[in-house]
Amino acid sequence: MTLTADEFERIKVILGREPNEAELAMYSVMWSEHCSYKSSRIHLKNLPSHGPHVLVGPGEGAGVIRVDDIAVAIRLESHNHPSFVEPVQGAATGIGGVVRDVLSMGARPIALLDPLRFGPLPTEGRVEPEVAERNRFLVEGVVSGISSYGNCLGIPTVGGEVTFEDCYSGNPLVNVMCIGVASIDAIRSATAEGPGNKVLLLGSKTGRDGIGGVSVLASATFDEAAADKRPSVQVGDPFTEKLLIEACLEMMQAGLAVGVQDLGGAGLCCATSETAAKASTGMNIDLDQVPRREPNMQPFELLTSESQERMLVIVAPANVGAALAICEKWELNASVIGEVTDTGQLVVTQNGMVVADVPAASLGDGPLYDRPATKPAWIDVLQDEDVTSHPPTEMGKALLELISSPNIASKHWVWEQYDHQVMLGTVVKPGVDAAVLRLPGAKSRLAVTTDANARFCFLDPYLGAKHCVAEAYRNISALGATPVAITNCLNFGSPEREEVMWQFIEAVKAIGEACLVLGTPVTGGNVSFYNETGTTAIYPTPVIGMVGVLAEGIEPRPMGFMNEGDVVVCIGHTEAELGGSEYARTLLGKVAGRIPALDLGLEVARADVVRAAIAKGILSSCHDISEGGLAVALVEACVFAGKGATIHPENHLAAHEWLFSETASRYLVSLKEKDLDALGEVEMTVLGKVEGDTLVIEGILEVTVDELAGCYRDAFAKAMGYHAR
Amino acid sequence: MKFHASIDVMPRTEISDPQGQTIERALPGIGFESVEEVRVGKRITLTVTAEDEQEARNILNGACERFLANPVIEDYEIHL
Amino acid sequence: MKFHASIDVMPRTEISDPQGQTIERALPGIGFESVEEVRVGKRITLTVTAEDEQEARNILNGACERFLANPVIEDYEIHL
Amino acid sequence: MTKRVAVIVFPGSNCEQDAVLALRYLGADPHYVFHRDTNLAGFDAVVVPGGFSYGDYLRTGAIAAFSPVMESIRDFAVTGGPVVGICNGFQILCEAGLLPGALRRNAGLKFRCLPVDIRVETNETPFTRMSVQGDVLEVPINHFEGNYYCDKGTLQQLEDEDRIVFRYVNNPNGALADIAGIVSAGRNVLGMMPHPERAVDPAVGGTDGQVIFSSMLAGSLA
Ligand SMILES: Nc1ncnc2c1ncn2[C@@H]1O[C@H](COP(=O)(O)OP(=O)(O)O)[C@@H](O)[C@H]1O
Ligand SMILES: [Mg+2]
Repeated sequence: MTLTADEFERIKVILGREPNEAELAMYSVMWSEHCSYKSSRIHLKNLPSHGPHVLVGPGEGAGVIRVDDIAVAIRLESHNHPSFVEPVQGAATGIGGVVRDVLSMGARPIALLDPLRFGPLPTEGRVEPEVAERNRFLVEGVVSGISSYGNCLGIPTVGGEVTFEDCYSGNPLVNVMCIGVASIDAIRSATAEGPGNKVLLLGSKTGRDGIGGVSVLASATFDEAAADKRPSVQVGDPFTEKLLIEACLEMMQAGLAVGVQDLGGAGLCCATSETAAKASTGMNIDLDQVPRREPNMQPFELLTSESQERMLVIVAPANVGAALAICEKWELNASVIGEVTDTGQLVVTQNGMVVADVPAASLGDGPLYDRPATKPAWIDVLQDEDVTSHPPTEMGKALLELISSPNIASKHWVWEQYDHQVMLGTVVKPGVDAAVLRLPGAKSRLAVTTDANARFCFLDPYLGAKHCVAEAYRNISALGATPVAITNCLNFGSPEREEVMWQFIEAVKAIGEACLVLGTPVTGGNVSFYNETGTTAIYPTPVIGMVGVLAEGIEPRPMGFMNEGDVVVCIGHTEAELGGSEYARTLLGKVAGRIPALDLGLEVARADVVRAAIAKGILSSCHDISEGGLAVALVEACVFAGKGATIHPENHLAAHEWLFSETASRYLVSLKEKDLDALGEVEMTVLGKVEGDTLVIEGILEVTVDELAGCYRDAFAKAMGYHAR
Repeated sequence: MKFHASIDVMPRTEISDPQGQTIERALPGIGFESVEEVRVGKRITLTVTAEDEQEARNILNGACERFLANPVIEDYEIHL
Repeated sequence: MKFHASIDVMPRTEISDPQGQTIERALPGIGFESVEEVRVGKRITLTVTAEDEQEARNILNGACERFLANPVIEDYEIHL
Repeated sequence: MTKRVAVIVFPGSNCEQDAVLALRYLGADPHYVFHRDTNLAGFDAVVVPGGFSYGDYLRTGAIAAFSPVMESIRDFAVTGGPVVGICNGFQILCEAGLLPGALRRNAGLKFRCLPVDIRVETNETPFTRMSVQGDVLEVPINHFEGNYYCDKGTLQQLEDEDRIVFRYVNNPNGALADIAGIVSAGRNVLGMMPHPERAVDPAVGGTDGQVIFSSMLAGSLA
């Protein structure tokens, strides 16, 4: 087991005796890093979590914000290690978990996003062929897992990311975000109120799935979690999950459910103790009533099994019949497994014998650590490296190479495997800066994106993490929406290493500061530590999931240059900032340099200008400028509309610096020349005109839009080993 | 020499098989009460060219380990 | 009495099998040149309660005809 | 008069709400009918929507085909009532024998969600009477098993009887003879893989699917 000696002593004090085997297993999973956040909690508590839109902040199954008169639940989760072991099922069950989180708040899940990170693909030639082939296999599997599970649930997958860096070869990141909606009074906390109320277990039978999964897989590195100790793989059953969604929502709508809790990490043990602790009640659980898939299961196995697709529902005795009838209607297993008590104790029996008897609240009240942190010495060395004075020999070729990078190329190969339209709410589909969703019951629409720039965070975790929030903010703003809240998934290496802890602390501090300035409180999040294989941790990867509100009557503009003759404008000012850029990575093979500066005040000011212009209806197109710089934004704008442009270079920088720098707070827009003045007071440059069928950057490069489109659209499928469709 | 072979790939016993379970639950409604323990896997048939049966078996073992089965969640059996 | 049975459900021979073809195309790339004519179907294992083997077979024949296989595209074989 | 439309709900259906929204958008009066209900009295049309009934386990549509409501749909169809099965609904109608053939895995072995062009091959059906033969409609597909197959004799019969209603302009899934949708011998049961309900409201996917529902609603007799 993974408890330390001190932690074991603490349990003895709580119980006043030695714990038995089942109790020890319960504390061991509940006090694991994954469940207890013991290394991160003292830092997370400083994040700003209040704001005019926030209804439920951190600490619940999902954060909840208010949009018009309805509630929107948001949650971002990681399923990294299971997806490395078995990509299809790992990713699938990751979706299952985050969907149940949102469901536990009383909300109907209406959208998914999947920020994914892998090691390089074979075509990139960056890593050994076998490693690259394994990476390709992981991408294929993860995408197919998300596709099969999410599509079956009938929840559209409307966005996400797929990025590739060497550091993820031994440890891919599979994060999944879910958005749900409910009427405001339907939002509930997952609590077990009311002694005498019955405890129902719904869904799949319990097997030995992932016993110790949270502690073994998510709270240790791979080398420590040797193959033979790994829990058995959990297979997702999206059909049962779909039935759970319908049955739970029906029970909640009928007023039958006092509280609803998902069974995730640490299974029954976590769901029972958490709901009881929140209500300051206790609970008696009879394991004999738990339907099981395998014979001879021990109490600790039943209590900590992570079998998927199960929910706990607290129901008043008088309503048990009605609740079971709903399960019967949906052909869903359901059993009464216990009762809420007023003792504060979680008492578990099997065959009439007490097999565990612990204070319910103590399981969630684990130890807290303030782990030591040290800035690694290599940071300054990397930052001092020069990535600026290496222009390419041929600019057109460099651009084609850049847009063929799997990081930059269109990801339609991925999102066309996802049902991104079901529910008829997807107003802006995947493939652009952010997705826009209609919300049932609201006039406003919701813009949503996930973002992280791990190279930036690797080179400078503090400034890099600020960039992550700022880029998300820019993506939402580019659709004309006003960002209102974030959730996050903080993927890091082992917190037991001082440099990882330092990266973590820097990043959390930065996210907090950025969210304060940008007006996007943190509604919740997830910490995934121990993402490392061997001695190298992944790049610090704080993934930001951000939502914004698009007011009624404002129409988002497309990314592409829609109208011949429009002027092309860069809002913002480009600096020589190639540090950490896609250019440095893909063309120079370097992840180094000083990352771009960031002025959050300027970020807000420019976004205000862009939003106002979209609201006025004067923009023909709008796109944020990020990875790959101005050059890539121009390509995307041309390719999306199938139109060319003639661009006059700016002379304050060398051509490659101007084209490929990833200077923050910039947008590429097109509009009628006569409307230029209406943009208002903002730093901007008129770059040229939308015209013809070629992207002409005078004196620098000329490539037809057809050729650009061929690279941009087909590169990803080719890198995955498929011929372009 | 050419050998005809069939390979049975089944979900490992300790791993849940939602498909099998769902079929099992549906059977009574269709008039088949007496069927239980349904599990669904794959059956692959193929021909393999090899010097002898042992070589054929070795080839197929390799193909199963690396490609045809997913050893993390599936067991396989080769019939020559 | 309980009988263990397995049922092989294969795509009918005159129908192309894209899954088998894809596997066949992929195999040389990972070092298995000598494998051909790959076809992929389903294998269903189950137990059936019946008076005797004949009854068990009858039950399963019925289940296959009506449900477990689709005669438009699949053939089946029952092994008791 | 407003047409009452039954939208069938199986465990695992997930496009029933979309069908209802689209039908309402076009002025119809849709109602959910749970698969255990068998009463279709008073309905002018039946929609068997898309989704993953019973998780697509065993074969798509195989388990749902045995639901109690299917008998009622069969009776409804026998009396000439219009029935449209969309995507999983098409698969269910084939499994239940209301339409010939079967839907197999896409030739590319990938799930595909994207708008495709389909050509109207006949307007002599209750679902296309308001369109013109040769019209090309842009309607999204969203399936893993949309690869239509039937034997030669059946295909000949479908051709001879003018029962192929839609063909793909660019075949996305390997379907035999580019078939995207067919009708029954009585011409009142339509099965199609593309999702017309996703192409009704211009805010989310164009309007090319409207003609299919509008034709059905204009023609169905109470
Ligand atoms: N894994 C994915 N799932 C769904 N959509 C994706 C995925 N990856 C990328 N996309 C789509 O492609 C768009 C562009 O991705 P990306 O290049 O990361 O955009 P940006 O730089 O604007 O954040 C995303 O906003 C999203 O809509
Ligand atoms: Mg982005």
